[in-house]
Amino acid sequence: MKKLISTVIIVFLTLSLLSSCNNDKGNKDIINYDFHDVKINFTADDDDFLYEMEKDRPILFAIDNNGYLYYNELTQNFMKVTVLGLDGEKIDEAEIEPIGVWESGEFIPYPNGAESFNCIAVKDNVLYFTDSHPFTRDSTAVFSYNFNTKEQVKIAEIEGFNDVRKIIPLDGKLYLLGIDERLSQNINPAKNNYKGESIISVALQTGEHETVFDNMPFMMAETEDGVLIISAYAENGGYYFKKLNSENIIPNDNLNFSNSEEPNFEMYGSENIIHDSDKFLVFLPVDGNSETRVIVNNLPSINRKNFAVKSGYLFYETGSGVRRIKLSEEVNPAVLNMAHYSVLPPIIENFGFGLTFEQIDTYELSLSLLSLDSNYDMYNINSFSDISDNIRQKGAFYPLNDVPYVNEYLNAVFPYVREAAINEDGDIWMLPIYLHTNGLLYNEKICEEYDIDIAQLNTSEDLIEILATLKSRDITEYYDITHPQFFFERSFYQIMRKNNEFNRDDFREMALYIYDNINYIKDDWSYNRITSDTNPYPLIQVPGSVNRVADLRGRYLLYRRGVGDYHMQESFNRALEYEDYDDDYFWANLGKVDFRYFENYKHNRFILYPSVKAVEGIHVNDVTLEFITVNPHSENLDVVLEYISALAEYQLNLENSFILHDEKTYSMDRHFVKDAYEILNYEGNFIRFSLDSELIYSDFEKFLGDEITLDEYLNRAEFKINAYLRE
Amino acid sequence: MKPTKKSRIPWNIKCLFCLVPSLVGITIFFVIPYFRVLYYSLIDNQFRRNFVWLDNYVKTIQNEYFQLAFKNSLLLILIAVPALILSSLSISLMLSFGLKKLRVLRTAFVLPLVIPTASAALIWATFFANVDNVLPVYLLFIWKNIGICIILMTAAFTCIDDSVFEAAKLDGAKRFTIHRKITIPLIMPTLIFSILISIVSSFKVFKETYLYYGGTNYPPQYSYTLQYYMNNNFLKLDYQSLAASAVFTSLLVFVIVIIGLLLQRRYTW
Amino acid sequence: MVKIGKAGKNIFLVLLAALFFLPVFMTVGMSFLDNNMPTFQNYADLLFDCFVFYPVFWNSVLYAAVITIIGLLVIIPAAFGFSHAKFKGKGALFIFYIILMMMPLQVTILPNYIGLRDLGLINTRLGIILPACFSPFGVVVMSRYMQSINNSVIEAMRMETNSVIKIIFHAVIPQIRICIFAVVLFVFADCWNMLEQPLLFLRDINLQTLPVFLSNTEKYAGSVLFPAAVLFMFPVLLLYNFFSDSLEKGLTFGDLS
Amino acid sequence: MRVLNIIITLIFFASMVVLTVTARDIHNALLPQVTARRLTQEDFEFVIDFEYDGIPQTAVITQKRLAIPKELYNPDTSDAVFVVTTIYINGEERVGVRRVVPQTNEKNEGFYEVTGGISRSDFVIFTSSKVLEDGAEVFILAS
Repeated sequence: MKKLISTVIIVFLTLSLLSSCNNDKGNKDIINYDFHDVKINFTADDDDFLYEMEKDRPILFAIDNNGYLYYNELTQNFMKVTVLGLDGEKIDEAEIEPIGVWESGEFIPYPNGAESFNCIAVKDNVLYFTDSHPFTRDSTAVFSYNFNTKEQVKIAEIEGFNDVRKIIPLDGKLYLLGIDERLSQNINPAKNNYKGESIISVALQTGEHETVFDNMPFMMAETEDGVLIISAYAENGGYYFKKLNSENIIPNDNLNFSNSEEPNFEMYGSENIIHDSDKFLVFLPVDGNSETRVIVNNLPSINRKNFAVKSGYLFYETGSGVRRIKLSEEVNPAVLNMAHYSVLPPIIENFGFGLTFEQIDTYELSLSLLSLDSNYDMYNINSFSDISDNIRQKGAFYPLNDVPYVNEYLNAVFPYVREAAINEDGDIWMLPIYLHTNGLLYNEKICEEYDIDIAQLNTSEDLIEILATLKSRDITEYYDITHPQFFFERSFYQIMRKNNEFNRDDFREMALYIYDNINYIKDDWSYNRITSDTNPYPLIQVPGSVNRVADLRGRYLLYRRGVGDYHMQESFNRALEYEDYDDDYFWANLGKVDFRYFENYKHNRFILYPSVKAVEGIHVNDVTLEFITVNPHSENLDVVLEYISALAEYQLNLENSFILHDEKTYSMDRHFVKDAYEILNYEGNFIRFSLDSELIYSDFEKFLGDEITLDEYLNRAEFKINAYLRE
Repeated sequence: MKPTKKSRIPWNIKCLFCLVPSLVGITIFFVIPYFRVLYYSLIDNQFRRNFVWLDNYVKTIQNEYFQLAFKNSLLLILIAVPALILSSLSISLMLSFGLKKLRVLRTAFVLPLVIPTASAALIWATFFANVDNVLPVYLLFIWKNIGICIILMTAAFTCIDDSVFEAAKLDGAKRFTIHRKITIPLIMPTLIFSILISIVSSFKVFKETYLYYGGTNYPPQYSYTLQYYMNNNFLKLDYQSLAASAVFTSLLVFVIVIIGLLLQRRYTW
Repeated sequence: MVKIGKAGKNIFLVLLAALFFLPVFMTVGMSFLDNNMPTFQNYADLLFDCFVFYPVFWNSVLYAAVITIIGLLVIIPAAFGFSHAKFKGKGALFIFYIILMMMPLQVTILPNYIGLRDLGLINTRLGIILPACFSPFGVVVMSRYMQSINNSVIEAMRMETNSVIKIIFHAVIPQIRICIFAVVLFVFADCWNMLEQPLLFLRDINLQTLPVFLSNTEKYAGSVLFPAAVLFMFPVLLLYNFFSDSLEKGLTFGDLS
Repeated sequence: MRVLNIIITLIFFASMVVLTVTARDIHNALLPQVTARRLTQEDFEFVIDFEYDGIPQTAVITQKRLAIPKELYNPDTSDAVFVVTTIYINGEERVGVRRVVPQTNEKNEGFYEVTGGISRSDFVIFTSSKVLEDGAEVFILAS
């Protein structure tokens, strides 16, 4: 009997150890590398040079050994290549004669031929370029143009080969990477992004070509000392590097290529730079040891196809031309680990620091703070989380008073934000990043049509009055701007702002007000809409949206919309970048805004969302703040403070930041920016901390649903709020 | 029988050596943390760390919500534990001295040990949906811990010698007096012991009640126990009041244990 | 009157047992219901679609088994020490054990976290196993029982050998078999229901235990969780069956020698 | 009674062991077994007009375009095609399908030209052992 039991137990043990380690290692996507440390950083501004070009289409460019820039203007029917020197002055120019195909002795130019050029390369003053036949697309012609002799030669025409992605001229041969027809049919789908590429070499003199490598290559590059490096997909996922004429380099099989559409990589010293997502350039040692390094920089959005590394410079294409940055060897020692409280990590710049994000909940956060843990360097908290104010009161932060730029930044932000960032004994306990509050968006023209005077709309009574008039003239068929939960939340903060402990009469008054004016249908508390016409304000779901008031033809009159959060900043920056900014581009980017509903969007204006009751005479508006606190026990505190000062400096001279106080930093000519600024600059704004209306949501809902009496609700609310405050 | 050579180490020391592994483990994983809690209860703030000696205790004692929580926990121990002991005693008496084939019913009482916390809370929420007093929590406590007590007691009953009963039956004692006079005093040590175990599990039942009230940190007033007080303070980074109240609970426990041992010494013959 | 009293008592007992059996019946019932149509789909979903369940299940088995075994190796000698060694502060030490046993979880979470972190045991299996092996609960229970065992057998054994381990193995263990089973049952059940420690001390999902899996309601559909709850109940129930068998047998032979 | 108990325990843990090892294969076997391939480029005739030193000209030329076989998708008979995508089930990433209605333009004897809905790198389900619906998990047989 005993032997039996012992054998069974031993079986358990072996099995559980086995089962826990054999779940197959999912191939790790390139994005979630384990970043070790940042080796290479972009230098300061002096080595940051921009070749300005007015261009309406992406360009192709190549760099020769002494750093001259050859770029190609894709004009209508022929290719003009200009050569720029190191400080942007024009050195040479070449007009390539029209590209066409010789058919039965007759030269037929391709009408919109220029678009079909794939890529160009340059070596000791000779330009090489390829083009695929624009119609048949089944063959690629290879040309060379000699800048000295100014003559153009068609070297070869390769059947069944197109979409050339890279040309590398190397000791007498041209290596082309493109899609090979016969390979691109049946490929194992789920493993990687291989589309049937292969590498073909073309002899410069004779023009005959042969396939050099077709075992699932995806990119190739040339080292400074003239060796061709190919990277190819490995069989079981991930990829490996291979020198052209030598044995395999050790495959690093735990790296799977990212899902970016146009893979590209360049060689820099003994390492290669894999360009991955917009913000990251990843440095990976070719010999495959898994120690990876990332350089994170503030490149707005690098064109994936188009970046080159030559003689210590990084060239990449931007909206206004080609930018050249010196790669310096300066080393940033630490990768900082930021814990974030909300689901998404904060959208902030990284200024060349390695930043990793990890989401944690309240319990883990308190455990980490109380145990003086050092596994998080910074915490990204928003003010409505229960823990935000406790960090200030208990001193679980590193004071940022003497960090450069932070003081300056706090003087530049809105006064109520500055006040929130400094605790009683003068310590700056956090760095505010962005604000978020509620605004009411209305369409001037349509409101005039229905003669609604928005000017006198600043309390909820006015709003309800307007909705009643709309209802009486049955102009509007459906809206859902008056939702009990939203009104409850706003009045809760306004009351608690006035007296920070439970005030029975205010709560009684608020509860009765909402009970009488706002209609509540059972079980519809958290913002989902109800479709019934039994109550005075028919609340019918507008397709795919919340908080909107639309007229019969679906045009928007009123719309509750977040103001100032990073969506606004993000879309604004993107709008600015392309210069052709105008209102509709901006609106299209402001979150999932469905254009059909915003007919004449040029007339959309923002005002402060009406508040429920005045506090000390002014109408009060609660604002949530997203901020960063520094863990005093972080091991790499000096690097963290360096990052904080870089972030503060960046925020300090941010245009349209929706957190800075100075009007001059906002493009006030755009009326929605002016409106948003006015909302955020309203003197009744205050940052609401910790105390969350969630505390008594469920009781209030029971009261609205007549499950408990008013007094019962008030007793419960009293116990909960006072317990929370005085525990 | 070969003469045993005189072992160098006396027998008593050998028994002490048996204690060593447990003592080492206890010190690392229980004693050091306990003294850490004591240290935390004497400093002012987890981050500034300067000694304020008994301020935290004074602050905690005066805090009305600590008093409320302490009262509720005490009530739980003073009402629910005796109820648990009585019910488990009566059930185990019925089981042990009732019909032989009813023995299998004991498995039913062990089931609550087996049910996962989440399902138990869910079932309690469906049964006692809108009961507005503390009864569901007490019933949940009794339901969860009756299994252990019954096992302990039935195991204790098995140790009692049958001959004792024959003697009592001979001089015509009725069933009830037999139990009162003989069986209960005989298993008094186990009884005391199950009381201690139940008090331990009165702290463990917090998870179920937390889920029963829908995961809110602020349940109705009557079931706001010490665990809620400590949990909320943990979330508010106020570890000092948590540590102070923890030391209070250990004093409470200490007092109960002492009373238990005194009772036991008086009753054992 | 006695006759009715007896029958009434039995009926009351059966009813009470049925009442206790109801929750289990409900859980099992729910695991077979899919919006109240009886179906095996839930089990199919769990066993053949939710592959996270297996590492989690075997983790729980590993933790419970290892803790129980190592626990016994620590508890039995310690209880023997408590009951048979004579030293001055024994009473006080025993009371200290009881107090430590009663410390509520909220209190010990932070100091344990700090202790484990300093030992580098966070996010490792040992971080869960070691603290549980040395819990004072087993020692307190078993030392109570050892006081009432028959010392003459031990004296006899001491004549032949002076290695304590042999004495414990041959003289003591046979006498306290019931208590060993009771401790095994309680320790196994306690580790099997462990929720807070793994939740906070383990970050990596495939180290987690079954109760953590069951409490993760948003990630896994309800249809998967109920069958998982049913499977959750099996091991402890089976262990209990072992115990209740031996209890019956324990009574009849050899116990009162 | 004791022996029965041991047997039940052994059965329970043995079945758990078996399930641990075979669950994934059984799951894959029950999934619709599909074959998936990328679409090929086929020749389609196009009438184009262009200008050569001032004289507008028209020409019929054949061009290679992304093509979908007629038996797989026919605008007037079949309603949709399925494309391989990643789906999330029980906290795990799996290979699944999404329902796509491709836009078609020209046609020739065997194919329709695909102008929208399916990109060159998408894998289209050609054969499936069971009827598929949107978001279903599939098992791709090595083509």
